[in-house]
This record gives sequence, C-alpha cells and structure tokens, in this order.
Amino acid sequence: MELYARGRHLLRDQPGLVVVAVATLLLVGDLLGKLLGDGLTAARFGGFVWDGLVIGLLIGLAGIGLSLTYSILGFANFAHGDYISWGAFSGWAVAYLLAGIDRYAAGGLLLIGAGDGPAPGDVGVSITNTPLSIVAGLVVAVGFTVGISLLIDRAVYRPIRDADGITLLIASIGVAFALRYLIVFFFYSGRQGVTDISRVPSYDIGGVVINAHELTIVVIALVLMVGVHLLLQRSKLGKAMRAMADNRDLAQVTGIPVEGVIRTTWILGGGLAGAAGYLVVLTQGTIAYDLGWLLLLLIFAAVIMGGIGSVYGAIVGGLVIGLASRLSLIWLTGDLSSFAEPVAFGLMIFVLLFRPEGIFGGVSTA
Amino acid sequence: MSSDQFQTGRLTQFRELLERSDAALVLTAMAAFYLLFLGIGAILNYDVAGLISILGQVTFFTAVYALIVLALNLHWGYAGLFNIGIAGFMAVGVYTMAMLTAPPTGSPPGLGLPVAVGIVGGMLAAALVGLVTALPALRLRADYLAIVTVAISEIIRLTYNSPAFSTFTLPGGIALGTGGASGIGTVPSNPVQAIYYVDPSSAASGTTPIGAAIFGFFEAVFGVVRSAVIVDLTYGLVLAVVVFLVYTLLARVGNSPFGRVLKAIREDEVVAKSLGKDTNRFKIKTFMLGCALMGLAGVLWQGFGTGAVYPQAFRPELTFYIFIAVIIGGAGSNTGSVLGGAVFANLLFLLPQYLPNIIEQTFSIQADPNNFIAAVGPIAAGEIAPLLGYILNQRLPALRFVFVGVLLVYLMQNRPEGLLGHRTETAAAVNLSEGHTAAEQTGSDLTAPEGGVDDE
Amino acid sequence: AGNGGGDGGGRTLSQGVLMPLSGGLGNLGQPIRDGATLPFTLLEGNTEFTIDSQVEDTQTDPNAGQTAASALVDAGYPAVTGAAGSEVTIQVAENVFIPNSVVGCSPASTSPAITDLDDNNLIWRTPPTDALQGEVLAQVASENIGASTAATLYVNNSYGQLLSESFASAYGGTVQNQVSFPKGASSYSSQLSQALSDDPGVVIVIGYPESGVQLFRDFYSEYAGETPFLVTDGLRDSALPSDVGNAMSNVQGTAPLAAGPGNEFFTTEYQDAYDSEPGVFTSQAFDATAVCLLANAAAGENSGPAIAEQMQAVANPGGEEVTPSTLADGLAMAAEGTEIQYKGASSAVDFDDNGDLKAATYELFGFQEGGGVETIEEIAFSA
Amino acid sequence: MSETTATTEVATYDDSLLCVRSLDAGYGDLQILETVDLDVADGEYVTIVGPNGAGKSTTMKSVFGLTTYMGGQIEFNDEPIHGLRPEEIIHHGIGYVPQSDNVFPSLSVTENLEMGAYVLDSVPDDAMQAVYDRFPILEERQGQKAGTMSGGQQQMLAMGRALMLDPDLLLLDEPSAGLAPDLVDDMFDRIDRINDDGTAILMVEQNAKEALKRCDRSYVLVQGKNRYEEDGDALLNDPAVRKQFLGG
Amino acid sequence: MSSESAVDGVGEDSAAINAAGDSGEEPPLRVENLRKEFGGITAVDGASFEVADGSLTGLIGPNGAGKSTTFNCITGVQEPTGGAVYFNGSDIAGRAPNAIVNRGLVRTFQIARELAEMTVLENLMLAPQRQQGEALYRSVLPPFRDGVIEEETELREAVWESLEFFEIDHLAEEQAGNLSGGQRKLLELARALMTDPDMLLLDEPFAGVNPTLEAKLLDRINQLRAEEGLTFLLVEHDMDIIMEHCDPVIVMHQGHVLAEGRPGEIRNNERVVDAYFGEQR
Ligand SMILES: Nc1ncnc2c1ncn2[C@@H]1O[C@H](COP(=O)(O)OP(=O)(O)OP(=O)(O)O)[C@@H](O)[C@H]1O
Ligand SMILES: Nc1ncnc2c1ncn2[C@@H]1O[C@H](COP(=O)(O)OP(=O)(O)OP(=O)(O)O)[C@@H](O)[C@H]1O
Ligand SMILES: [Mg+2]
Ligand SMILES: [Mg+2]
Repeated sequence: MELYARGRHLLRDQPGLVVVAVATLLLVGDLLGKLLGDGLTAARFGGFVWDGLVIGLLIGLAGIGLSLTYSILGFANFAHGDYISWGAFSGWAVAYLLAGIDRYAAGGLLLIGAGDGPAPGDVGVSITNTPLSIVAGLVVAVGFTVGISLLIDRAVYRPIRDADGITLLIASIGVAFALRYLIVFFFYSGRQGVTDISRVPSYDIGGVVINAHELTIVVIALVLMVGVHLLLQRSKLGKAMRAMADNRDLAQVTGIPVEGVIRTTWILGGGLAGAAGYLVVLTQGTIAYDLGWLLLLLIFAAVIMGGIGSVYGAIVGGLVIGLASRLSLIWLTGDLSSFAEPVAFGLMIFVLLFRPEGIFGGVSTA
Repeated sequence: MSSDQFQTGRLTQFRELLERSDAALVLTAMAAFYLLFLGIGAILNYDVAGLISILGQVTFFTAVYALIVLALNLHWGYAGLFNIGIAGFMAVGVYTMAMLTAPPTGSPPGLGLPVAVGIVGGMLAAALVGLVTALPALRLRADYLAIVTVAISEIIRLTYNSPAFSTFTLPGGIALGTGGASGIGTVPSNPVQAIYYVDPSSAASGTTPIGAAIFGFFEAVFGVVRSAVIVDLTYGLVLAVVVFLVYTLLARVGNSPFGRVLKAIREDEVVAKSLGKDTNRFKIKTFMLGCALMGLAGVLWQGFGTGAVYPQAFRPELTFYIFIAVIIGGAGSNTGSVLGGAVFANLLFLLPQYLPNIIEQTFSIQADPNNFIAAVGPIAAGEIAPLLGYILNQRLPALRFVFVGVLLVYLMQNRPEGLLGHRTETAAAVNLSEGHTAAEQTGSDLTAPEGGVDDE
Repeated sequence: AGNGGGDGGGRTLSQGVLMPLSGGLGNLGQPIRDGATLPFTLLEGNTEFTIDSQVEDTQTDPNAGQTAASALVDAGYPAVTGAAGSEVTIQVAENVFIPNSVVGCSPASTSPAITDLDDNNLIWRTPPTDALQGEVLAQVASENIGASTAATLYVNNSYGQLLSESFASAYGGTVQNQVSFPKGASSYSSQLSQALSDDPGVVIVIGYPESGVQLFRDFYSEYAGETPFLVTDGLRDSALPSDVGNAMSNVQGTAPLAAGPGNEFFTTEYQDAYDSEPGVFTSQAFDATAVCLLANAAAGENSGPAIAEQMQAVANPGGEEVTPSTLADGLAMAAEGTEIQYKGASSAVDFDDNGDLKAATYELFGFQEGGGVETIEEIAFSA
Repeated sequence: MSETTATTEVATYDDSLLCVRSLDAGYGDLQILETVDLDVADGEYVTIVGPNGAGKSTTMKSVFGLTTYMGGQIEFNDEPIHGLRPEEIIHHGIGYVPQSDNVFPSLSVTENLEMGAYVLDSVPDDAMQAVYDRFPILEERQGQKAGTMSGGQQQMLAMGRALMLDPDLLLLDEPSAGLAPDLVDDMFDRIDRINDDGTAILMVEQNAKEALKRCDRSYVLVQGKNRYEEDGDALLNDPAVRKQFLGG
Repeated sequence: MSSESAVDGVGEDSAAINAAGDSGEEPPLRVENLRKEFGGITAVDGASFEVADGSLTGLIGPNGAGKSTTFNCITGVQEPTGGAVYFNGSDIAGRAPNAIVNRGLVRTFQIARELAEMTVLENLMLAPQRQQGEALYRSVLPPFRDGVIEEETELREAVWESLEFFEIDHLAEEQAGNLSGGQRKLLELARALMTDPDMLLLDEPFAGVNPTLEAKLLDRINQLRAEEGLTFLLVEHDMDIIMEHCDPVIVMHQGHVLAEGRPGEIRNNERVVDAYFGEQR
C-alpha cells in the first residue's frame, strides 16, 4: 500500500525519471537475455564495452579542454575540433619524421606520406616498434596545439575579449574553417593510413581483443586526466579559473591576472586537445583533415551532458557517449547501425530534458 | 555650381537615399553585383546566353540565401533562438515535398501528389519538426539550444542518409522512400517551366505560346538559342518575388507587439513572463514559423533549384554559411538579412568559383606540384612558380574556406553588428517618438503609416 | 584556359573538364582530371586545331557541381569530360547539360541509373555500367572463389547501393547480409562484425580507398584475415596495401580493365607527364576527352547537338582506326569527313544507344606484396 | 559653502593620497565625466553623493582603471595611475568593492578571501585572520558558498576581500544598499573602524544623510561634474543641497 | 499619509487585520503556510499573511529572511515547495508568472531587470496586457493590422505620460542597458505600473533612488491607492519610509512571519527589535 502510494507519487512528480528507469530496465533485461541466449557472445559484448571505453576516454580528454574554455571564456569554441586535428597532424608529422628519417627524405615524412611520400607500412610506426618517436610525437602534438591555441587567442579572441559569447562563438567558427582547410593546404584532404598495423601486438583477454595502441591510449588518457585534476585541485589556479567562470569583471577588480589565467586555460585546453587528436590517430590508425571536426559534436554532447565547466562532467559525459554509441549497436543491427551516432545525440537531448544544466551542472569541479 | 560641386551634391543625395530607403539600398547592391558578374562574364568571353545565365545564377543564389537568412533572422535576430539546425529543417521541407510529389513508379517511390501539396506539406512538416525541437528549446539556455538543434539536424540528415528508409511501406501498403544516400532524383520539375514548356518536365515537349514568344524574342534580338538560361532567370525572378513577400511578412512580424515580445524574450525571458507574456507560446510560434520558412527555402533551393535531393547537401556547414550571412547583414535587421544573403551568395559563394578561371585567363601557370614540400622547395632556388602552381592548381578550393574563415573573424572583430545591425529598429507598429511633443518634428513626415514595411 | 594548338590554322575545338578536385572524391578526381587533360598536352603543337579547354571543380558536391558545370556551359564549351561521382553526374546532366544541349561524357560514373537518363543522346560514358560489374562479381564469387554464401559491405551512396543490389540479384548463392557503411568514418568495426557474423564464404566490399584504408585496417587488426574478400573498381588502388599496412593477400577485386589498344602508349605518356602511375579511370578519362574532340572535329562546329550526333560515328567500328597515339591524325581525318573508329586507352569504346559501352573487359586483380596491382584474369563481357 | 566650477577653487592638499585632476572618462565613445577633481588625503574619509546617473560609480571605476580614460590625471601617492590595469592599481594599494555582483558565488568564503590576495605568492595568514577578526561571521561561515549568503553577509565578504591586501585606500560603492537597518548601522560602524585603523575611504552612498554624518568631507557630483565640495555636516545643513539631493 | 489610507479602520492588534478576511470580504492576497526550499536551505518556512484591499503593506525583515523568495513564489517566478497563495480568492501557487500577471498581480525585481538592448520606450510599450498585436495573425494580416496600429497609437500616449512622470523622458530613445542604477529602478517601477495591475509587489524599489525622487514616487503610490484602489506590498529597508507610509507592516524572519501590525507596534515589538532593528536609534 505504502509502496503503491509512493509509486504513484513518483509517477506524478517525476514522469521522466520513471520512463528512464523503465527503459533502462527493459534494455538491461534484454541485454541479459541476449547474453544468456546466443544473441550475443560475451566476447562481442566485451568488445563493445572496450571500444566504447577507449573512444569515451578520448572524447572526455578532448572535452576537458572544451569545457574549461567554455566556462572561463564564456563561449562554445567551435574550433576545438580543429585544434584536435592540428594536434594529430603536427604530432604525427614528427613521429613519422623520427621513425623514418634514416631511410626516407624528410619532406615526404613531414607531410605524413602526402604526394609520393613513403607508406605507413614502410615507415613502420607503432608503439612497440618505434616507442620513442611515438612519445616524441605526443609531446610535439601537445606543444604545437598549445602554440596555436595561444596564437589564435592573441590574434582572434583577445581583441574581442569583452564581446558576448555568441560573437566569440561565431569567430570560432571562422577559426575552425581556417584551421581545417589550412591542414588541407599543407597536407591533403583524404584519409591516409599512418600506423603500421602489422606491428601492433594484441592481447586476447577473455575473447576481447585489446591491442597495444588502445592500451597506450587508456594509460596516457588516464595519466593526463589525473594530472589535470591534481593541477586544478592543488593550485590556486583552479580557484582562479572558477572565480573567472563566476564573474570575470569581478576577477579583474580583485586583482586576478585575468589574461594570465586565460592563457593558462588555453594551454591546458589546447594541450589536451592536441593529445586527444594525436591519440585518436593512434587508435584509428588513419589520419584525416576533418577528424576533429567529425568528433566535435560528440565532444559537445559529452561536455553538455556532463555540465559545462565541470572537468569530471566532461570525462563522465565522454564515457557515456562513447559507451552509448558502441553498446547501441547491440540493438541497432543491419541498416539501423547507421543510427549509432544519432543515438548518442538523442541521449544528450534526453539528458538535457531532465537536467537542463547537465549531469554535473552547477557543481564546478575544476 | 561647378560640376564638381554638383557631383558631390549628387553623391550626398544618393547616400542619403540609401540611408533612408531600404529598397534603394538593396537595389543598388544588386546592381553592383550584376555589374560585377557581367564584368566577369565579359572577361571570360561569355556570349549573351552566358551572360544571361550568370545573371540568372546571381539572382537565384541571392534569392535563396536571402530567403533562408530572413528565416534565421526571425529566430536569431528577433527572438534570440540560437538555432544552428537550419540545414536539418531545410532537409525536412524538401524531402517531404519530394516524397509527396515523386512519381509512385520512381525509385524511390513517392506519392505522386501535386506540386502545390508538396510545397505546403514540406513547410508544414518543417514546422512540425520545429515544434518537436521547440519543446526542449523552452527549457534550455541559448548555447545549449544551439547544440540541441545541431544535434537534431544531424539526426535528420543521418536518418535521410540511412539505407533503412531508402524505401519503406506505409501501413496502407503504399511504398515510399528517402532513397538513402543516393537521395531522390525524381523531384518534380521547376514550376516555372510550366510557363514555357507544354510538358513542364521536358524541354523537348515543345514550347507554349508564351514560351515561343519569349524564346523567339531573345533569339531574334540577342541571338540566344539556349532557352534554358531564360527559364533559369525567370525562376530567379520568381524567387525574388518570394523574397519580397517573406520580407514583408517578417517586417510586419518585427514591427508589432508580437515582435516586441520576441525581442523581450531575447533580452530576458523572466521579465517577459513577469509582464504577463506567455513566452512559451511566442517561442513555439516563432520557431515554427521560422522552420516553415526554412522548409520553404529548402524546397525552392534544393528542390526546384537543383532538381534532386541528396542528404549530403544538408551538412552542418550549410547552417554555418547561413549564420555567416546573417552576421554579415546584421542580426535583427530584415534588410540586413537580404543584404547579408546577397553578399554571401555573390562574394563568398559564387565569386570564388569564378576566380580561378579569371586568374588562369590572366596568367597561365603550368607548374603543378602535388605536395607542399615540392611547392616550397624550389623557393630556395628563387623559383616561385611551383608554389603559385600548387596554390592555384591544387589548393585553391581549400584556400577559399580559409578565406571565409578569416573574413568571419575579421567581421567579428571589426563589425560584429554587421552591415545594418547597428540600426535600432524599434519593435512597434507605429513610430514611438511621434506623439510626444518634443520629438514630434523629427522625421515624422518620413514615416509611412504602415511603419516598418518599407523603412523597417 | 590552356590555349594549346600553337599556330595551327584550324578552327578551335572547345572541351570542358568537370571533376571533383576537392571534397570526398578529391583524391580520386585529381588523377582522373590529369587523364582527361592529357590529350590537350599531347596535341599541343601537333595539330592544326586550336584546342580550348577549361577545368572546373565539382567539390564532390551536387550543388557546387552544378555551378561549376554552368560555368563551363556559359563559357561556351559544347562538350565536357565529367563528372566522376554518379550523383553529381546525374544532377549536372539533368540540370545543366541536357537543358543546354551540351554533351557530357563521364569517365568514372558507373551507376546503372545513368543508362536510363532521358538525355537526347547528350550523355555518354567510357566505363561500363555497374549492371555488368555486378554480374562479373557474382561470377567471380561463385566460380573463382567457390563461395556459396556472401555478404556485401557497400559505401552508402548511389554507387554502393546499386552495385550491391546488382551483385545480389546476379549471385547464385545466398547473400547473408548487405551492410552499408558511411564514407569517411573513423571506425568500421561494427559494420565488419555484422558482415562477418554469419561466416560468409566471401565478402564483397564496394567503396573508395578513403574508407577502404580504415575498413581494412580495422579488419586486419581485429580478425585473423583469412576470409576471402572481393573489392570493386573503386578500391583498385595500388597504394592500398601499404596504406593499410598488410599484404592483403586474401583480397581480390574486379574492375573494368584498361585494356584498349592504346593503353601502353597512354601509360607511358601519363607517367612522362605526371611522374606517377595512372590510377583507376584515368585511361577512361583520356578516352572521354579524345572521343569528344574527335566528334567535335567531325561535327565541324562547337555545338552540343552536332557533337552528340557524331559520338557513335567516330567511336564505333567502321572506318580508319584512331588510337591515342594517332589522335592528331584522327582529328584531321574526322574534320575531313573520313570515317574513323576510335580505339582507346581503356577499351575499344563502342557506344550503344544509351551512351553506355556495348562491351567491356573486366579484370580480376590482386594486390602485390609491397604495393601494386596485378591482373589475375581478364573477363570479357558484353551487354 | 562654496560652489566650485573650476579646478582653481579646489583646495590642493599637500598630503594628498589620491589626487584626481580634470578627469574626463566614460564608456567607449560616450563621455560621462567632465573635468572631475577629487582629493583624498591619507587616512581621510571622503564620500561622493549625487543624483542617479550623476557618474558616481563611473568616478570610482575610473580611479580603478575600469573605464575609458579620456583626459586629465589621477595620481596616487604622487605616482600617475591612469591608464594602468586594475591588477597593477591593486599593487599600488587601492582596494575596490563594486556596487553589485561583488562576490564569487560558487567559491567558498575562504576561497573568496584567497582571491583577494591573489597577487601575492601565498596567502598571508595574518591578513586572513585580520579579516576574520573584523568580520567574525565570515570565520563562522568559512566553507559556505558565497552565493548562498544573505545580502549583508555578501557585502561584508566583498569588503573583507578588498582588505586582504591591507590597502591604503578603499573604494566603496554603495556599501549599504539593500541592507537591513541593523546591518546598515553595523556596516557604517565597521567602515568607521576600518578608517580609524588608518585606511583612507572613498565611498559612494545614496544613504546620504548617514554618510554625510560620518565622513570627513564630501563631494556632490551632478551630471558628470563636481558641484559642491565641503565637509559632510556643512553639506547636510545646506538648505540648497538638502532640497536638491536629500529629499528636503 | 497613513491617516488617509484605506486600512485606517484596522484595529490595534494584528489579529484584527486577519479579521478582515472573516468579515466576508476576501483580501486580494492571502498567503498560507508558504514554504520554499533550495536543496538544504529553507528560504521560506511556513509564512502566512494577508494583504488588505487598497493598503500599502510593508514587508520587512533582515537580509536573507525570505522576502524576495516569497515574492518569487507568489508571482510564479519560483515554484513553492508547499503552501497556498490566494489572489482574489483563487489559488495561484505554482501557476506560470504570466498567468498571474494576467490576473492583475505584478511585481518588480529587487535587482532591476531592464531589457537592456531595447529602448526605454520599447520597455514600456511591452508592459500593457492583452495587446491585440500580440497575436501573430493580427500583426501580420492587413485587415487586422489597422486595429493594431490604432491600439499602438493609444499606448504610445500613455507611455509618454509615464516617462514624463518618472522624469526619464529625456532617456526615451536610450537603450535601457545604458541607464544608471537608479534610473533602472525607475524604469522597473514605471514598467510594472504600465501593466495596469490591481496589486503591485515592490521589491526594494527605492534602493539607490535619490531621496527627492523617492518622495515623489511615494506620493504617486498613495495617489494610485486613493484614486484607483490599487493594493501595494512593499519590501523596503528604509525605516523612515516604512514608518511613515506603510500600514500594516509584516515582519519576516528566518522564513516565517515574526510579527505584524501597525508601524508603531512593530517599532516597539521586542522580538522585532532583536531580529531586525538592532541597536539603531
Ligand atoms: N557601461 C555603460 N555604458 C554606457 N553608459 C553607461 C554605462 N554605465 C553607466 N553609464 C551611464 O553613465 C552615467 C553615469 O552612470 P553611473 O553608474 O556612474 O551613475 P551613478 O552616479 O553611480 O548613479 P546611481 O546612483 O544610479 O548608481 C549614466 O547616465 C549611465 O547611463
Ligand atoms: N536560488 C537560490 N538557491 C539557494 N538559496 C537561495 C536561493 N535564493 C535565495 N536563497 C536563500 O534563501 C534565503 C532567503 O533569500 P531572499 O532573497 O528571499 O532574502 P530577502 O529577505 O529578500 O533578503 P534581502 O533583504 O537581502 O534581499 C537566503 O538565505 C538565500 O541565501
Ligand atoms: Mg552607481
Ligand atoms: Mg530580497
């Protein structure tokens, strides 16, 4: 009786929550049925989960930077995806150069095989084969992206620092166009293989195949996330960032060096974007000028789902988006498999309907 | 009065005219664009038919951009609804039109209904999808709404793109389809063809009496045998009329108590509510009206204008182009929207397509290195031709986008309010300063009783 | 416009080229453009005729393609080599070429939908229709590979959809799954796992190198790599194995064979001019331009309908043989009214009344260790 | 009672801490202040009163480098400070408490105070303790999010933050606005004490009666110009001033 | 002032005020056991009070007592956690703000919320209720638009009058965002009055308004009460105003009503002095 009354109450007050709960139950039930029956092998399920985790971590990593700049500078940076792409291209140009300089001309290597440059199979870049060049590439990817972030901030955003968020957002669309097609200008517009898949060892863990590059990514992503967490928790910088997100004018009046904090924000955001872009290529094995742009909407979905300004929100949002886009394939088979991405977007919209501020909205955790 | 003085006098007069009359402003701008492109045609040695064709294209693209920029201005300029799902709403409009009107025997099959039903159906469908989008819109902050709309637009595009609905059967056994990634190629032909051809779907079917007369005239006077260019130009002019009608409609919406509430919602929705306005209803109505117009723009542009519907035409980039156009013109101003559409269509969309030809016409650069290093390498040896060849022959399309991006940044830094956004256009059906004694003498004689329609 | 022809006293032959030089097919389109403009280079200084040409970029986009095509038509080009992607070709044909009576000859669009265009004989193409390739694929799958079950993985566009269908209807065995994939995605794992889920005897992959690289990378990193694969012309890219990073020994493919009498000459000239191997559809592009030029010379005027009327006459059997190496002479003969037949770089170029090739030779190819494509078998086919 | 129209009549103070001369300032192209003169001596307590829109807040902001500088000079401790950025001005020893939105709502009380000392390498413990001693309620509420505190508490927090660097001059823009009467009194008492401890005060107040009662000297600002300058009580008793600005 | 106010007959103690409800005449505003919680914070904790017809009732209390939150709950800007709000006899708790305004209950905001990028004129033109032209079709279709234009012409007159009264007519064409703090408060008040309400809730309307103008505005409020029977509920920290003009006065403390009564009683109520006035005077 008591239960019934409570249930009715819940249904009236939080219909959305009830729908979500019921839908989740149904899906989990169906999933269990599939796993116990022979609709889905544990290995395939595990594969989906692992894939979802890897892509989710990358989205989360890239999302942290977007989230930080979003809350501190007050605008949605549509060029973030193209920072990611530049991170990928700059990093891999160097990784290629180091891995192949003993055998090939520098030009073709620096352009990652553009024109008549050497093929990836010949250069042979992989974490086990050329670990040093991979690490050097990562460092360059981070450094280069930090560089362009700062340069663009100086040239584009700083002169209009006081403009409203929409003006800045539209300027960032301009930056996005310019950056993306500058990649085409210097490199190429297709998709090109980069890593040497024949030299990437993989491990079979309970039927789930995990390769060394994916492991590398997970490790690096986690290290970077923990690093950012510590940096923001332990230093007064994190507080200054939150203060600026609260009220930039007051921060200025208080004596917080506003420009300095903004610069740091770009360094963090750009660096993480560059790292994410570099690592995305490590897992995909291919590189394309629009790789960041293609990820951008998913990253936005993750950031918004997690709540703008929240570092943990971005990470959680990234994981949710990553897992949702992979696990949905359990149900979306055949021609419907093209709906994996719409499912991720749909999920974001759904979350916003019930939590308009995002999962971690209102709680700044930077 | 010396002729010099006379000239400057004329010039000031003209400038004043432009400031006062929006019609003069738009017409002058269009005249300039027509001249520019006629000049380009002349450089490229076009014959009369070619010149008519280029004028037709200028008219067509100006009109379709103006149309959709106007619709966006209603959302963004007036109500502050940050809709970046424009491409999706256009897609809904044109797809619905195509699916309603495509022949049932075609591949994919359609319903074979009359074109008029298709147009209205397309607008209604876009409005309905707008309604569904507006429901979350009511709860969300501007930038969240933006992400939701772009997500919905992507969902729409991916749905049309998906093979799942390539063809499907409705419950009643009627077959219908989106054509998946190959789209719908059997869109009904452009309605203006009915003026000229006996069977509007085929130029070979013979000309109507009007068609015969007009084609005959052009052939006799200008020696134009390509009748298609005349049909295209006609369509452009029809679209210009549509733009005028939509402009009038939106000017009235803006210059009215309705528009005033929209403006208030843009500024502070809680205040609008606390002044007794049912903001949700205003937002929904506005969103639906704007989406219907976007659907219409989709039908007129991607449907009749190009004769086929493909999902890839509705990528988010299209939305950004429209946004760029609205910014160029100045958000909030309808005249600015038309101008912004014109500037974008002509200077950023069409002109770059002709630019390579003009450059090639002037200098011929044979060098054609296929990568950047090969292009810059020779510079050390003092050779600049490879780089130029690389730029012109290999990377000009990419540089066009770089240019668009840089221009956008420049605009945001130097003229964020756009060409006409600085004009404060008071949202009221009458001139508010009038009626007050102190302000009476200023400009009251200039104001037409209809308020904004012509001087917006 | 490269005004070739030097001091020749003949009239001007105008020929446009419309190709995707940027966008999704940009990488594919650039070499095809090179093939299409090679005749201009070869003829320069060797003929009485002045040749006027112009290249336009479709950006792999139907809308931009339409504007680009209009630019060619407005500039007075009566015939155009192009376009490449089937969507763009159809769109441009219906909205620009046909209404303005301009000849379009595509060197790369293989969609069966092009056959049925209501085109006043204005639209032609030098590669065979995929209706044929579907049959070739089916034959190879059952006979050469001996598979009784198959799955298809096709790129989600007109090319992929129709070719997958035409394979499925021609195939004698069971088609277990037809899985579509989007162009340019960053992972194809899920599509692969679906296609492979019922352990098919062969997997047909219809797509372009851009997606192929990713797809085969995903395949080799996640599966043992033993299932036989069959790819189509779109994936006949000698760089594929090295881009993928695998020898791809389980993969074979079918493609229209570039086996015209003039192929050898074409290959050398192409290498000379561009310093790289001719790619897929480059020889078809050469032939498309060559036939249009010949028809133009025969027509005696830069007029679309007149050229259209001569297309079959200059290409189909009967008369003096003209090959890529004798193109200059061919133009002179055509202009004089001599009956000629063009036998090209890709094929003998014999048009039926729909503007399609009457007969085609396909090759079954495989990838070589260390890059390169080798022909395993030639399969002749006639419609 | 002296009506000052030009700089000449303004008494010059040799020991002037803040010295504003012929200041023109505004927002963008819009000029608000016209030849404003202002002096605050070391340890002095000065108020600015005037009708709404007179430019009082603008004057404060101008001293702190937050408006568009258009001419004239501002000297602090005999060094020109016009054209400097706020964080530099803070280094010179000026604290500023804006009229509204003057705390960081999502930061805790302690964090808000820490921000006040951001320009230093580390937060001086004694400074923090001094603020707590002055405003014990803040010590009680150390961990509370500033945004959830009441209006009066926020006002104290804002003042505490400005005091973290122990400035020589404190700019206060309507510190009593919106406070309950007990807090108004309390606030003025606290300001008195801050002043007694040696910090010079420049304050804008609409609660002119109270402000004039307590200050050493006052300026009346009208339409961006100095109108009167006098010690507080004198202004309070001036019938013209009463009528025009103090509501009779 | 208070001598001529409509609540003259109210008895000496607060119970008598409540009696007004018993005497058969429903007061325009009755708040019953109103509650509002934010997460852990209870901002309004069971507040109950009434506002008599035509009165200028004062609502005072320490900072954070819940006055603004009470306003927000009454006017629908926030949804109350519990309790009821009766306006002219019907329960309006939880209704949309616009619905409440339509019934004639209007409020101003403590921190003025001007529509920054609209002119002062537009701000005021927005306020009148039930404008014909707010229907889309009427604004657009020719046969109806004439009526809209006529109505706009009439509203314009009223708006200019109001501007002149509030002494901001020189700012008519100015963007509201460029006004000074005090000017914004004036605009806020003028705009609320333009809605032609039956009852107004004013949240510290005079904070930051200079005293001369303040006196004039109070005169106007009293005039509106006398001539048009408007009812006012006023939050104010300036005790001079409360004592001189308000009757009765309701004192809130920690979310509930601590006391209510005539200003004189309140002044001397020990608990109120403790909680609110402190050692002042
Ligand atoms: N950001 C701004 N942009 C443009 N004009 C402004 C801005 N801020 C204030 N003003 C204008 O400057 C003038 C002075 O404003 P200021 O805020 O200094 O007045 P104030 O004396 O503090 O008045 P109040 O007592 O009402 O706060 C006003 O006319 C106001 O409209
Ligand atoms: N949105 C909110 N979230 C959390 N707490 C809130 C919120 N709004 C108000 N409060 C809290 O509720 C309490 C009452 O606030 P309210 O604004 O109603 O006070 P008030 O009586 O109007 O005070 P003042 O005179 O300072 O304006 C305060 O403790 C305040 O911190
Ligand atoms: Mg002020
Ligand atoms: Mg309050």
